[in-house]
Amino acid sequence: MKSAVILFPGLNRDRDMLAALEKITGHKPHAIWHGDAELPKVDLVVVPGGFSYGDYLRAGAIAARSPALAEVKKHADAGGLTLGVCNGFQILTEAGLLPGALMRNRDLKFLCKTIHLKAENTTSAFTNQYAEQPVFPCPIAHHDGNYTIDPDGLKQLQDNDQIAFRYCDADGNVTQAANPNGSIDDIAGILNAKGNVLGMMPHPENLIEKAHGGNEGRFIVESLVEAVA
Amino acid sequence: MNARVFVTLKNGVLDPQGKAIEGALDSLGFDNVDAVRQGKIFDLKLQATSADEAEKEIAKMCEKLLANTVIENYSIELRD
Amino acid sequence: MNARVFVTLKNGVLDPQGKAIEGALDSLGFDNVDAVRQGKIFDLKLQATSADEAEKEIAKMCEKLLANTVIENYSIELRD
Amino acid sequence: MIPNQDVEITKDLIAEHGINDEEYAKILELLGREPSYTELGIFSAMWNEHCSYKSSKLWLKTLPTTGERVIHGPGENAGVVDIGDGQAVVFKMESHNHPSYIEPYQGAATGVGGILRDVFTMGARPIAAMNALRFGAPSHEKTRHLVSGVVEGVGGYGNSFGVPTVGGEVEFDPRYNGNILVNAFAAGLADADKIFLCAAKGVGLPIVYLGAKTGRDGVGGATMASAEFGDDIEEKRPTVQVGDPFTEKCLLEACLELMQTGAVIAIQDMGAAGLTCSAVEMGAQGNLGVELYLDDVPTREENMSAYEMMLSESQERMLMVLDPDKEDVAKAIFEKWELDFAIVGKTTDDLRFRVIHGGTEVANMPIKELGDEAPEYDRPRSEYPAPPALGDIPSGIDANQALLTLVGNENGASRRWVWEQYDTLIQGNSVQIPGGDAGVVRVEGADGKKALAFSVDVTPRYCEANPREGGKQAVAECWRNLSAVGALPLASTDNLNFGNPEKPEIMEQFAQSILGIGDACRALDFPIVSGNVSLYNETNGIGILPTPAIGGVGLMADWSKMMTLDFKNEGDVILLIGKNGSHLGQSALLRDVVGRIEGDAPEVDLDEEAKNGAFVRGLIDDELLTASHDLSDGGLAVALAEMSIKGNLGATVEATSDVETLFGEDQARYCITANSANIDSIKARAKDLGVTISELGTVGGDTLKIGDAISLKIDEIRAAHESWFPDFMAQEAAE
Ligand SMILES: Nc1ncnc2c1ncn2[C@@H]1O[C@H](COP(=O)(O)OP(=O)(O)O)[C@@H](O)[C@H]1O
Ligand SMILES: [Mg+2]
Repeated sequence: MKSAVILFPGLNRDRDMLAALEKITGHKPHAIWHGDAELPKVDLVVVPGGFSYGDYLRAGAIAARSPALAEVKKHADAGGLTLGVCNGFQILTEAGLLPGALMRNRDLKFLCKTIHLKAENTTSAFTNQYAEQPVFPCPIAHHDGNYTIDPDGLKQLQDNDQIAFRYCDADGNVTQAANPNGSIDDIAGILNAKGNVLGMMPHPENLIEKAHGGNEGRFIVESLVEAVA
Repeated sequence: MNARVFVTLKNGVLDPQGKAIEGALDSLGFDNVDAVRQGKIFDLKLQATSADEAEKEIAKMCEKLLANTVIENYSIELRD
Repeated sequence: MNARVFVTLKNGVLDPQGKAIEGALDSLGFDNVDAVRQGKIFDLKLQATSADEAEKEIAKMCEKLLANTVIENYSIELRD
Repeated sequence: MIPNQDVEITKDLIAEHGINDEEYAKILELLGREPSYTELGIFSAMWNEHCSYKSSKLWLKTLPTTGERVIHGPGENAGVVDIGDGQAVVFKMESHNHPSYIEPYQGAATGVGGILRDVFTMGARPIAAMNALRFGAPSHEKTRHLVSGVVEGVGGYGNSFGVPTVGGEVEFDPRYNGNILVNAFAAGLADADKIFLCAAKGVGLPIVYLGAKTGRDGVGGATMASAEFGDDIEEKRPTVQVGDPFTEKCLLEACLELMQTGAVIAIQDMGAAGLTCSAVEMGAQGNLGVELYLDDVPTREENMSAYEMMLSESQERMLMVLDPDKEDVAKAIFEKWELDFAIVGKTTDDLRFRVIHGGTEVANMPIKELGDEAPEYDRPRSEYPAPPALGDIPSGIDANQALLTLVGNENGASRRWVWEQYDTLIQGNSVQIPGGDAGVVRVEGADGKKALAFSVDVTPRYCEANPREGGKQAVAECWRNLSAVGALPLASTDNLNFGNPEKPEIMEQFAQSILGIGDACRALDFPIVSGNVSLYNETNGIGILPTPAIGGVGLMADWSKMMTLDFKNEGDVILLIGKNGSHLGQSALLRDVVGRIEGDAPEVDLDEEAKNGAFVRGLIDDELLTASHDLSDGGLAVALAEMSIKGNLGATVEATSDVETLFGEDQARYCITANSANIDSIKARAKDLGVTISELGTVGGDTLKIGDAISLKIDEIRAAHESWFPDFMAQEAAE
């Protein structure tokens, strides 16, 4: 599978993502500097985590308006697989590739810890490898992960099976207490209506090998490898 | 020309910062506060030949960048 | 009673946000913007028997919580 | 003759610049005339305590700073230590105490920014950060606000910049009520043969300014950091600097990219006293003169005077000497990262420091003397008072209650509330995050197994009681924490926080602490390769506890052998390495349970430290252990409790139940666990090496039982341990 990672100044989990993609797919992903407009022909485009433009104004807002994002949008509109993690998720929502918005965490603090996720949709190109083991621990590290959307939008996400991941406890119970940031309906990640764009706050790229204490983060990319095979 | 842009959350959008401040004010003994909503202002210095032009230009900036119109409203105040 | 509190950075204090927004506006083609400074607003709903009392009370809130008076100034606008 | 910019150099003005009569006489002698206002500012910046180390230099010289692996010791932006495979670790620790008291968020944030800059200026990509924080009593009116702001500031900067925070310390004591301590540590990874230094080389080469624009931030900041606080502290506020981690991240990437091209001849970050210190150091260290053209300096405010530009402490700025042939390459990189840059000067061969502004020369001074011939004092010292003798320990202390207090009060409780606000995982190499004895990160670019361990430690109450032993203990504890995870301690950095050195007893405290640090570093082969001194931490005459924080770095060949402190398996055998507890002077038990601060600090037997540490590392390397933890505050009982909480497993320990055994803070000790099959060989090895070892009991169940004194459900201990911090901070707004 060929992939590309878009780089903006201020992103800082780009190296994590590049390394993870290489380890999982066996191919070096393209690292695309935002100013170098053209996007190569790839199966997957990833917008990684960090603090693009310092997260000044709003998280992801400035990167979302860049020409590079217009290219990503073209790729996604044409059905290309697109993944946004953390700041990448924020950028994709700001750019309108995914619905809703990410606001300051409920407790207003940056939070880095290992939480539990439940894959709610286990049929999408991104999540089908979670069918057997939908509940897994996963790290989060963010300040603005409090997902919000209007009631109609939420209903659409629910009805269309667009909720990819929810926060849960170790036993898979989706509860308020297991929700680290106050996001609506305990949402940790969503798909677009067509299912070719995934945005998520947790960091699967930091969960791919023994040194990370688990490898469940691989499943997303492994699902994709299978999907494009 | 100087202008001030106000960006506030739409009604009904949850405001975690406002809520936290409300709680904090309450525990500081300001129990006469019923509600707090937090917003942003941008003070702009810009070149424009007329107020009208400035206002139009700033509205474009708001639509394109300064406000996330999914959750936020904006308003513009020209100052001089 | 409704009030709006404006919190802005003191002159000379670096505003990284404003700087980044300025850059972003520029690359979006808004090259007529010379400077941007970002600030906050708080819209308060509070109980007060008089404007005077409200203003005094809000000033206290600003000093204690809403503004970081080391680097920020505040002003208060009573609305109704 | 330099025109004096219409500012008369009066006695008061000189005094306001912290320059005494003797120093002013030296200035007159060096210049052969009266200084201009700008020159006076430059002298005050270069010669204040913060930049010149005038009170401490004499003592710092006694520290061991060399070793087989040391590539660069003190004197550079950070220390550089060889870690094999052509790689080096670059690290340093620095304080931002005074600014953090005035504006906790920005003070702490810019402190983190400063130390990161020190590290990447040398060509190293930052891979780990730590922070050692000290606050006043929890009940003090400012404490919560300061804790909340400092922690948010540390996180706000480090998280955005993208470095994992892997460890630190947080302590509360009323002696820090008026002077909190914010010490930030950073380490980076570089190629050992590609270290960049600040000494300029070559005459007539352009000096390039890179990074953020210059504002009036922190004008007078370095001077403030060297003065005692008084009640007029409010007036000092306008000097607050605001950090911009985004710009710093761009600066990091731009610098590393630029260094790859071979364009950088010399580089220096602008820290305290910004342009002044960096330009002078570049010239003085390179035996060259420097000429600066202030009209070309990118500024963000109008009408800045030469004085303000020279003393501005605006953050995220660098100065470099570039290879003129590579100017275009450099320009492309700066533009890619959207950083301000300008040629603001050149190197000269006349050893003068010249500053030109608005067409006039506003400073012309001898550059070597400014840097190297700063005043140096052998400040008077007086005999250090012995601590009050240790009185009788009351009988009938409820050990269960005492243990709950010690793991659940302000100084014993879990720091989770703090470290969860820090990104501990970024870069994907954190194999041990905060909560253990040391933070451990995997080293990229090697065989995938190599790792580095980090710890920062000091026990200020020991230093106050007995500065020499306290200094030794700080080093020993740091070294022990590294050993406990299985890392070979390589080298260390110090951050010496003390009160007013003009008081003879403080000066003696300072000197003795350094001697103790030196003793321990020599004995443990743990040289000091960088450091920072923060003096005058006093408010209204009340000084802080002496706090010489030691940050250490250790090397691990294979991180998969790394030890953690949590109990792992039912049935594992628990062993104590080192002697049985006996020392209660200055212990946590005495302070927090009995309510007295008495007695001498525990003695540090450095031979025993070295022996026991090597023994533990050997066991870990041979994969004989299942857990290991060093003993420190609260002694054996607290260590066992921590191992239980983290492993969610109890233990049954047949120790005698006297308070000395349970809570004594004797040094050079570890608690380890191993599979019962390995116990005989472990004991045999101990015997061969002359290591004191004793079998304590076994891991298992849901209760921690120690002798007949302690029996507590793990859930109860954990609740005490985990609740203090969030409960305390939840009242943040309520005060
Ligand atoms: N400010 C901080 N930032 C990150 N980690 C911290 C901080 N303060 C304490 N910790 C972590 O909490 C744990 C307990 O700290 P401490 O009791 O000082 O450890 P030790 O006794 O081993 O030196 C350690 O893992 C330490 O790294
Ligand atoms: Mg320890």
